[in-house]
Amino acid sequence: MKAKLRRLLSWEGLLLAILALVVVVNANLAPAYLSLNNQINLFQLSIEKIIVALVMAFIIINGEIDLSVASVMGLAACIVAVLFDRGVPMEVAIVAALLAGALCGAFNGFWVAYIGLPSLAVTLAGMIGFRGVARILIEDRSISGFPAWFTALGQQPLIGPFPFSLILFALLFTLALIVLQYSGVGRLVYVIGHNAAVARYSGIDVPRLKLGLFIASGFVAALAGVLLAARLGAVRGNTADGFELDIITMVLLGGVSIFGGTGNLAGVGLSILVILNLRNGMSLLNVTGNVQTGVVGMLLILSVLLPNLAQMARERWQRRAVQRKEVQAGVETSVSS
Amino acid sequence: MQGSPVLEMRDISRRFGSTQALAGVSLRLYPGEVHALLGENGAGKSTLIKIMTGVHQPDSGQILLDGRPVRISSTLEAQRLGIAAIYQEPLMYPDLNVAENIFIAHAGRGPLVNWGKMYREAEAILAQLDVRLDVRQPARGLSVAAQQTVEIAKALSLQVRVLIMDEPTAALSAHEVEQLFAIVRRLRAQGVAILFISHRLEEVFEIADRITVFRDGRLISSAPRADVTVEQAIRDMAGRSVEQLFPRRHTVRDETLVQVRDLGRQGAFHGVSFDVRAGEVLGFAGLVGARRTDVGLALFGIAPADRGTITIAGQPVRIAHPRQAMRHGIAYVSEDRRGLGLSLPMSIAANITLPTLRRYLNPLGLLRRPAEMATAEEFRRRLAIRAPSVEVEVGKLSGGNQQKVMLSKWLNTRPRLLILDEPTRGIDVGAKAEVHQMIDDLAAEGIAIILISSDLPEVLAMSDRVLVMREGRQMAIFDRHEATQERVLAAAMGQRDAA
Amino acid sequence: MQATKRHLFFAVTLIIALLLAACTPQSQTPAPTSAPAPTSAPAPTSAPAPTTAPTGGVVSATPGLDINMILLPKFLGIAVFDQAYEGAKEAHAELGNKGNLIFTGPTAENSVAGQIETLTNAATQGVKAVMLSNNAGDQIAAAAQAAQAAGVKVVTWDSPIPSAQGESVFVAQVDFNETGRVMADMALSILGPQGGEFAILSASPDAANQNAWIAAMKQVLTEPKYANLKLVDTVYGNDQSEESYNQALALVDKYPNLKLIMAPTTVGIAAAAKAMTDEGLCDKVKVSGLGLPSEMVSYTLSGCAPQFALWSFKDLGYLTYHLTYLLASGALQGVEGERFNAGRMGTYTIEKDPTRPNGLRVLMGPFTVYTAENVNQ
Amino acid sequence: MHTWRQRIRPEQIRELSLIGLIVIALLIFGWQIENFLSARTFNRITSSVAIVGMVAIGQTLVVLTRNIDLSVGSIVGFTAYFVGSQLAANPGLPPVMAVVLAVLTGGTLGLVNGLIVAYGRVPAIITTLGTLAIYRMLLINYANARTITVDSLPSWVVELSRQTLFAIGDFAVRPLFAITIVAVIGFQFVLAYTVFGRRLYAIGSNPEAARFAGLPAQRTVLAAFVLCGMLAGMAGFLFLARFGNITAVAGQGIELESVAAVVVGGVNTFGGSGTVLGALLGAFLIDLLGQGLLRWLGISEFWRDALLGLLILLAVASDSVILGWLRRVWAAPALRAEVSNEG
Repeated sequence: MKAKLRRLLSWEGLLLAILALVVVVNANLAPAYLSLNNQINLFQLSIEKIIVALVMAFIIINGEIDLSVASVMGLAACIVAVLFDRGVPMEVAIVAALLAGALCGAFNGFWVAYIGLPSLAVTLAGMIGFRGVARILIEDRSISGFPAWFTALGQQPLIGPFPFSLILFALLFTLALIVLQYSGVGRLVYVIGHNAAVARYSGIDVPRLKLGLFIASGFVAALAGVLLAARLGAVRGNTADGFELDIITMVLLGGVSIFGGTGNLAGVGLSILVILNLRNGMSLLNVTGNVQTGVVGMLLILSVLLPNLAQMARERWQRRAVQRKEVQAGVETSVSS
Repeated sequence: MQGSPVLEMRDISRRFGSTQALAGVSLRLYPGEVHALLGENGAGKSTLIKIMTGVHQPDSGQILLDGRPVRISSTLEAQRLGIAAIYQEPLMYPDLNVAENIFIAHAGRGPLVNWGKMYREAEAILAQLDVRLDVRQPARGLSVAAQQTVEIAKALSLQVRVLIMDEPTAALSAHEVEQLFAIVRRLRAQGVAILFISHRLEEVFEIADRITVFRDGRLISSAPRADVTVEQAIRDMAGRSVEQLFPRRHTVRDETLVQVRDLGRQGAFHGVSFDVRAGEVLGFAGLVGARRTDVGLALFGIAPADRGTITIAGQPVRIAHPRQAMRHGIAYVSEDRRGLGLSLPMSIAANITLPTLRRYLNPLGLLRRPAEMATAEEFRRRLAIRAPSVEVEVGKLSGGNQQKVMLSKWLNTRPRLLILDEPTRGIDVGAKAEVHQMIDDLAAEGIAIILISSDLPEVLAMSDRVLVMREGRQMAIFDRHEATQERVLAAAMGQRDAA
Repeated sequence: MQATKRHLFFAVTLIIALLLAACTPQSQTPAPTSAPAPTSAPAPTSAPAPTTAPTGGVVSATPGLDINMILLPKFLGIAVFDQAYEGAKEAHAELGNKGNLIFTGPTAENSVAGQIETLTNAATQGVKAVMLSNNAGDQIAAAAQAAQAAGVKVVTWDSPIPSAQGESVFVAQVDFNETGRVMADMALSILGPQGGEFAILSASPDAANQNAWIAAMKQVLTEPKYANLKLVDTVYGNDQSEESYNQALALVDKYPNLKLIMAPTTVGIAAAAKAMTDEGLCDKVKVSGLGLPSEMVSYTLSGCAPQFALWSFKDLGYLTYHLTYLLASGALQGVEGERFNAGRMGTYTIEKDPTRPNGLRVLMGPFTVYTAENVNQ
Repeated sequence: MHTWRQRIRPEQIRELSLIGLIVIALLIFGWQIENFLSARTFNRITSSVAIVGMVAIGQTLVVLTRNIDLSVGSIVGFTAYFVGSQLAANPGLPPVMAVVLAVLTGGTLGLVNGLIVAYGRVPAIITTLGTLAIYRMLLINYANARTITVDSLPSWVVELSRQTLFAIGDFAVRPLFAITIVAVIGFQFVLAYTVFGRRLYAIGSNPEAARFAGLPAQRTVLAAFVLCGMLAGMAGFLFLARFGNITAVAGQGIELESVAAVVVGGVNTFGGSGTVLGALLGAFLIDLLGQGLLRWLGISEFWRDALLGLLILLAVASDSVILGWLRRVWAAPALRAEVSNEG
């Protein structure tokens, strides 16, 4: 327990150290970095991804994966846009989009939880299929001209300098933290993620929980898709295309194991901060997108690799010390015998 | 004794963090000798084995093979030196078939696989073991005993000089144990040195030539079998004398709690009928493959029965899901602690409250930690779980303490019928006595208990009645006084009992 | 890692430059506002435009100012955007801008979000102008408006913001209606008066410029002259060679009478020509559209792609830079009718964009139609 | 006692269910689409399966060991571009050298993945998600926005995708497809009949046991990644030959296509079971569905992806149902056999 605690602490400690480094370097190289405006922009530019990352953390800790989230985001945005375009009141359109998201999640969840197909396969199909449904709806059009209150929701500050989606993220993060770390559901997410058979043998309805998580994932992705539509003020068929890898990267860098059962939201929160600040700093320094992605990729690898190498070096050093002793001992005994 | 030792461990020490796992232990293994190693869990047996097989390196001390110092740097190196081990937990490759499992680790068979030759050799080895397994069958789905057999075959297929057997009999029932001992004797005659580890003292005293006892990383005693008594061995292991191994104070009550009639599940078992009364221990005996566990799983709703009736306290019930079973007061303690029973990275408390989590939630669905802790503490006291706190990860506990956590977890559901599947497999003698004590106490409280065990002395000593199964069929039910080892075995092996 | 260091270095320079810029007094007099601009014809030459601004003059740039500018392509790794950068660099050197010209772009798969991010951060960085080849459609409008509000000029080139919100002026490579006509004419000249079936292989369904060109072409096709040209399908290769290649072959399979594939994208046309050549279909199905001569030369000579068109991306970058410099320095206001001098390319006029209701544009032109005669030059 | 049930296992004939699905798809498309069952369709699918199939072989090797390689798309792109630019610079480079260069380039990138995963103990998904971005970054910096064009390549490269190796009627077998088929047969053999191949299964089946039993797990996993990189490099060469025009975005998305092929092809994503033949059939099935939907006249361009997603899901589901049924059919008598063996 103590060792594990130490390891966890060191993981989050590592992220914290990286974050501090990023902040200091950014602040020195780009004076505008620390401005409140930039700090809000930095969240706002990726706000939909980090919202979905929260629920993705649940899914991955539960031992599954959802590759379809970006397509669900796109589909939800398209549903809002197309319904609005056909004269449906915006409020109704939003509700319809959220329901559709939950339905997509239920669809994924059904195949995973009740039929037992691997989530990688199911959500890969969902990734292609849900995007396809969005295409059917919107074809090659671009829909904009949403009501002012809707775009203001995505673009204007709501309370003080903070826009709605940022406040929503803060609330959702708190909620996710409480649910995962302090609720019965959170407990079950971990138990099932580590070993679903143990949960089943303890009388827990594993499929129902998995289905619930996928529905939540679809719903939150749809919510993020609607927010994205509000922020951008226009929707096309490729809205949110390719977001899934960024989202999964945030969760994995947060120390969540892809095999399920371990990780926590503090790590995910820190990892979000690290990635956003790093990208923002590089962006302010005009580093191109490919290099940014490459740097985040390196960070992802190094954050696991370096502690591992340090650990191995320590072990090797200890063993060598032992061997030296052993060799000496061997010499002594052979001399004495 | 017989000339010079083939393997000598000299003054071996090894630390893990702050734990001194081995402190200056010396041990000699002679060719043609079965050397039994006894000790409670944590005594250092496993560490010694791992050093012998190259998994761990000693901090100090020397290993001599044929009198020459050697360094065993890896499992492969150990194999080259002729040292092989059969572990407690069979290490199968579920996707590979039986023959491949036997030969996969073999070095020097060339880069190509000759399937025909491999099947023939595998069949030959299994024949030598007097076991008939389909060598082309994938290991997935093999019973624990069959897996163990494959493990033994694997070790035999290497030309071993030193064979380490770490609780090889834990999952075997009497008949298989006899088969195994025949093999062990054959190997002994061939001059193989065997290090034999078991918690079943009667077996140790049957097979061993020399008995060594470890406690707390130190060698306590080592003597020829003839010079050791069971009591003395237990005292050396525990550092104290263990009172009765098989306590029995409970009395069976009159009310029939569970009535099972003609229960069956396609492809698994059929025609099982029995009653269990409150406060009664009903033993389930049988050979491996007798499908005793399947009956337990049917009663618990994991693999529901498709035929027959179950009546609980006079009410016919349908059990299609563990939740339904739990509602009827049935609890099932799995034989596979690590795979099915416990969530190893979770705390003791979290494991204990897992099936009853709803009780520890407030209206918002948040955990009521204090209530959870209180329950866990209560069970820690009641079952004497040895752990610094209830927040310790279960994976860090010894087998016996893990077993107690599992029991706590199910006792907390306040069951009326408790199904215990191999509750003492792989736990040391002290913990075993405690588990037996608990079974007796629970029966005394009026809980009906189904005890599935391959440890025949345990079944016979603990049960009020013994149900014997074979190949998915119920062979006989014996009352306590008529259940002798011979009759149970005979029934288990297919001879209808005249009585 | 090397690249990062280089960028860090850039950044430090940029900060110093900004500090210096803050001390430099602005000397430009703003040009008067609003002017009628009934231009109709493309203005590819240096001939004076029909209307003159109230001041009567053509605005020229004051060299040697300090204006940091970003050239933002759809994404990096595509040849034509690099050519535009060459042109912009040429103008940058010519005007002696003390500020930086930064060429940065998102990854292909993160294009929309990346462009929005760069635009949003431009204001924070103190960049004065962004030259944008928009890949985000109207989704970028909000970010562009915010940038404008923060004092960043947003000039689009190659691909505009459809609603024109947040955009100062669009530098159109060619007239979008003209593109439709050029494509229809090429189709007519390849298929002959008897006409036949043809299909369009576009970039992505979300590419605003391609969509505008296709719409314009469909409009042109309604004229009696093109009555025999039958457009059977529009498919998308997403500007990926492999997808475009497969889509081209699928078109042939789907429409047995297909005679021509029209690909208004450099990636698509090259992939389609390769596909037809590989499958020995060149005699039956021709390829045309917008392509780079360097990528198309062998197909044009082999007769597989007898005609295609394009403009100079280098000139486009050069012209865009000039316009943006003038706008950012305040020499131009970005209103209809203003005229300006664009170095070696002569004089241009800001005019209403006939293809976008609220948009302003500067029209570069002209098309070069490539055939076997001139493709090698 | 050696009945056919013992010799042939559901796991061994699971490819049959894929072939069944392919036949069903062929029948439906053949009924719905004029001229679908033709040599032309065969040629289309074989040509495009050649590249994804080659990558899917490597992906299978890695997935068998309970790992995954998401960087293959970038490896394909990098190799295609790198070899293309070398060929453009030295048109005299002999074909063999070009292929060797491609395989070595891919192998080197695979080696980096393998070292980080096997010896750095970084989970494969993290490693290759990272190198997916890093290799693409290297490519874009190396390419500097230049495009490899058909005209800059020696003619033998460009001709490669046009030639026919041999033809049965109109059914032409092209060099690219032939290379992939040879690779599939080769690796099918490696997996079934070599110690190395069986170790891949063993490690994926139970990594802990493999380490404990002293299998050279690290070396084997490393080898799987290197081979995967080499095969992706080979695919990069095929990519170059087939498409000719190579930009910095070449090969993007192949990682997901190869994972899809492997998943549909019945390779267990948790390692230990599956074959390269299955992966090839998976790639074939997906491409067949894609081709069919592209050519189905009634189906608009915009409906394609939605249907493709649904069909992939149905393929995976029915494959799993069929396999489950086969297992049950096998289990019943095997159980009786096991039980009767006791005592």
